[in-house]
Amino acid sequence: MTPTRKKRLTVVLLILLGVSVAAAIAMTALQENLLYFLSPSEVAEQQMPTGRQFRLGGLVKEGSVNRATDSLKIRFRVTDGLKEVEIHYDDILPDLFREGQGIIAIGSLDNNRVFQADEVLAKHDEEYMAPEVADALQKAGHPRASKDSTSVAPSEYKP
Amino acid sequence: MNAFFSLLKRDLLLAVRSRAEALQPLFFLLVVVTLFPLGLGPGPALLAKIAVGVIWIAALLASTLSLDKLFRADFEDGSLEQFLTSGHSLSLLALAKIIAHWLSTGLPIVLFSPLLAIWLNLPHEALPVLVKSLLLGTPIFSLIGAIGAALTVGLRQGGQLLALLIFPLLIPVLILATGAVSAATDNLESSAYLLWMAAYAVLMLTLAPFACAASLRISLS
Amino acid sequence: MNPVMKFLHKTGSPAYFYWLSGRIIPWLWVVFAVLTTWGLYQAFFVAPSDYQQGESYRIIYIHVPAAWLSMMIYLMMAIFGAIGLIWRIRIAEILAISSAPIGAAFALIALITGAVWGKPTWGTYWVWDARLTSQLVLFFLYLGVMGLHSAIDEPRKAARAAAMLALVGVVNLPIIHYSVEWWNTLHQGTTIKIIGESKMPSSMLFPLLLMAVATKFYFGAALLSRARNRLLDQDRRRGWVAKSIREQRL
Amino acid sequence: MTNPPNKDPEKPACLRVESLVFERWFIPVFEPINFQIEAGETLLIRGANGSGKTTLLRLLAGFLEPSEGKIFLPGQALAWLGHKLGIKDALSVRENLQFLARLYNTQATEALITDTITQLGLMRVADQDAGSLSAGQKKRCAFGTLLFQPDAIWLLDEPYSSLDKQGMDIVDRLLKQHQQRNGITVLATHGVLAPAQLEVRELIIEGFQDDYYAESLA
Repeated sequence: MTPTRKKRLTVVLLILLGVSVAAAIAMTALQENLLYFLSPSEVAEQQMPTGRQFRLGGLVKEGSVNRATDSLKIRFRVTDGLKEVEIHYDDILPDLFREGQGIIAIGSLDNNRVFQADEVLAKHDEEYMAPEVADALQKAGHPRASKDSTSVAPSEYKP
Repeated sequence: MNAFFSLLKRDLLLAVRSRAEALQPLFFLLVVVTLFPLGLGPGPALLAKIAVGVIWIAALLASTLSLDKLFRADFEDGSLEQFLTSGHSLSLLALAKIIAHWLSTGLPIVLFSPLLAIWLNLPHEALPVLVKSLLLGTPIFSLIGAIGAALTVGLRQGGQLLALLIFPLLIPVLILATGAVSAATDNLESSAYLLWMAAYAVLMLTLAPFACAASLRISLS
Repeated sequence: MNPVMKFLHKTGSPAYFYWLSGRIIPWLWVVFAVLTTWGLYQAFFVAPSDYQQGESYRIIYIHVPAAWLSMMIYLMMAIFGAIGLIWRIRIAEILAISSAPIGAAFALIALITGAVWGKPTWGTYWVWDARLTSQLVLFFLYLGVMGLHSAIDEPRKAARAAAMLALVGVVNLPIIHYSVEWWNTLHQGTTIKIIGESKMPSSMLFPLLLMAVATKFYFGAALLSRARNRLLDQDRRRGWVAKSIREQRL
Repeated sequence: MTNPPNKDPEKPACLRVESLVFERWFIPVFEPINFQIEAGETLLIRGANGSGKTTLLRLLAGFLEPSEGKIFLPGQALAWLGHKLGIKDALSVRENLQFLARLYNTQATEALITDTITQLGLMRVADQDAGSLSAGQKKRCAFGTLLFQPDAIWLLDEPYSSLDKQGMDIVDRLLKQHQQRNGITVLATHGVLAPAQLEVRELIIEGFQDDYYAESLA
């Protein structure tokens, strides 16, 4: 085997080795679940210390929203179907915030276990539908919101 | 292989000989980071929020600053021509230069990052992850940056062009790293981000030397 | 010489390429014109309005094809560049560097239409949405390639350096795209995706495909025309150019 | 010195160039070049400035790719000495030579380095930084490249430039030794400076004449 061919072979082997090592590491990275936020039940499980900043995700509980009349203050509860957390927030809410909507709040727990949020992010869905199709679905009893691609049904939680 | 080590030793010797010049990127990093509290106000809450982004962007700028010199000296004094005709694989020699660059620029940045974290009031539980992310990220700066440096080595104003060429390519590292550190500040698992960075680093470690060698041949033609 | 090499070599000869492309370009323009008029008609008069955004969503019929094309062109540029680098075929180098400005233009179109669309839906011209952001990065990649090409004097060397950068860029493009996607879900939860892989009824989808195909023909025609000019400029002292002028076959 | 056995069999033991053309800005630099050198021969390339002497050497060294034509190189290594010397100003003469020796796989023993330094007449400045040397001294230091690659093909671009009498004698001695070792040398000079009493073959290069490009290369 001439030296040039031997050199070329080592190059190919090196590249194969490097790429497979990179792929292996990427595979292990995929196993790690990428938690964007903690659910109310996880907050309870981990007894999150007060004052530690973290992201809380969940569905705004129907009927739990009450807004102060004189200021932006708002209090609502967020649930993941098992546990609930009271959230206090004093800023402009995202335009799509409403009951039943999934949200992520960034903030920390105060000493009476109420979550003081600094930021609230609402999640959108991304379906496109002609108006008549949307109405048909509505009538057929599939409220569009529930098909929210990032719904937070407990089953989805990986510990 | 002994050519590889002798080139590595030579470059480190040159870096030590011109210490002031070699530490310039580090001073640049310290100065740029101190500009932010002066510019945006010293409010600890604000600083903590932007700490990660500031440290990482400053590290990226500092590395890029020193990349322009990576091959320029060897190009101008003819050493590059000797490398090409030495019969050794140019990518191996390029790798030696890249490692030398990382040791003289990337490593100091990693070692000084805790100081930066303190200056910018980064939550202390995020510090280990910051150092780990820099440990993985700065080699990627050197690897990808070396390709840009090799492509622009013969040009008059290579410096700015080099930045324009490699910044878009460094976006994934910036995103992964800032993701990891902010996850750590938000008390979330950051190992996934670091693993992704490690995978990216290994991929670049494999491909960049060859691309760099090919780019040097183009620049020398 | 195996057939592939023979084909590459044949189209590699400037005179043959010049003649062949000269014949193809008119047809490309014709098909482009037909498809575009049909597509735009479908897009603005036939497709229904969207239940949420009413009429403003129609801009996707320009935004989406432009975005898709700008990514495809980068890939083509990298492939041409690779052929040019490996087999040193000048025509491939010319095709690679000629496609850069077209790709940059379409990336810019995608950005502008994205911004124009953002106004009615979000009330601001720029939203750091995942697709818009990776579109912006793609635009910077194009600027890098064109910047490097113009910074080097000697044409052949400039083309090869630009081709190498395009190759490095194309390897990183998917990584950039996914990291930007990720970055977006990290900081904003999932926002409305402008380009809907989401479920679009066929009445809305058909014009989109029409326009997508139409823009490909535009790319073909524009690329060949630019390549011809560059080739003519490079070979202006060569015999075949004189022959073509004498026989008015330019 | 015949080729070492494990070299690629199809490469002949001589350096041959067939109808070599190199285009810069799509215009050939010189008229097509043909020549063949056997082991032990020295080729002297003469030509006015800008006739393409350096371009031809860079083509042989592999820095440039021929636009047309072919270069057949025997298997062994190439030693290159261009206008830019490959010497680091921040390193001393000794350190430069140590690095060059290791780069070309020779054992950089103390004895070899000191012997090379004496051969090149640089004993007095051996431990001085190369930056502080004169152009001639720096050029001599660069000859280490050749001394450390005795059985390579020597490609020298204006080896005599900026050398004093003693320096030129060193070059002549090196070229003679290389020839006696059956090594191949290709060197370019412009006119006046040429190797003394060395039997040399000459190649005159003219820059590309025909400003209107011939039909043949259509």
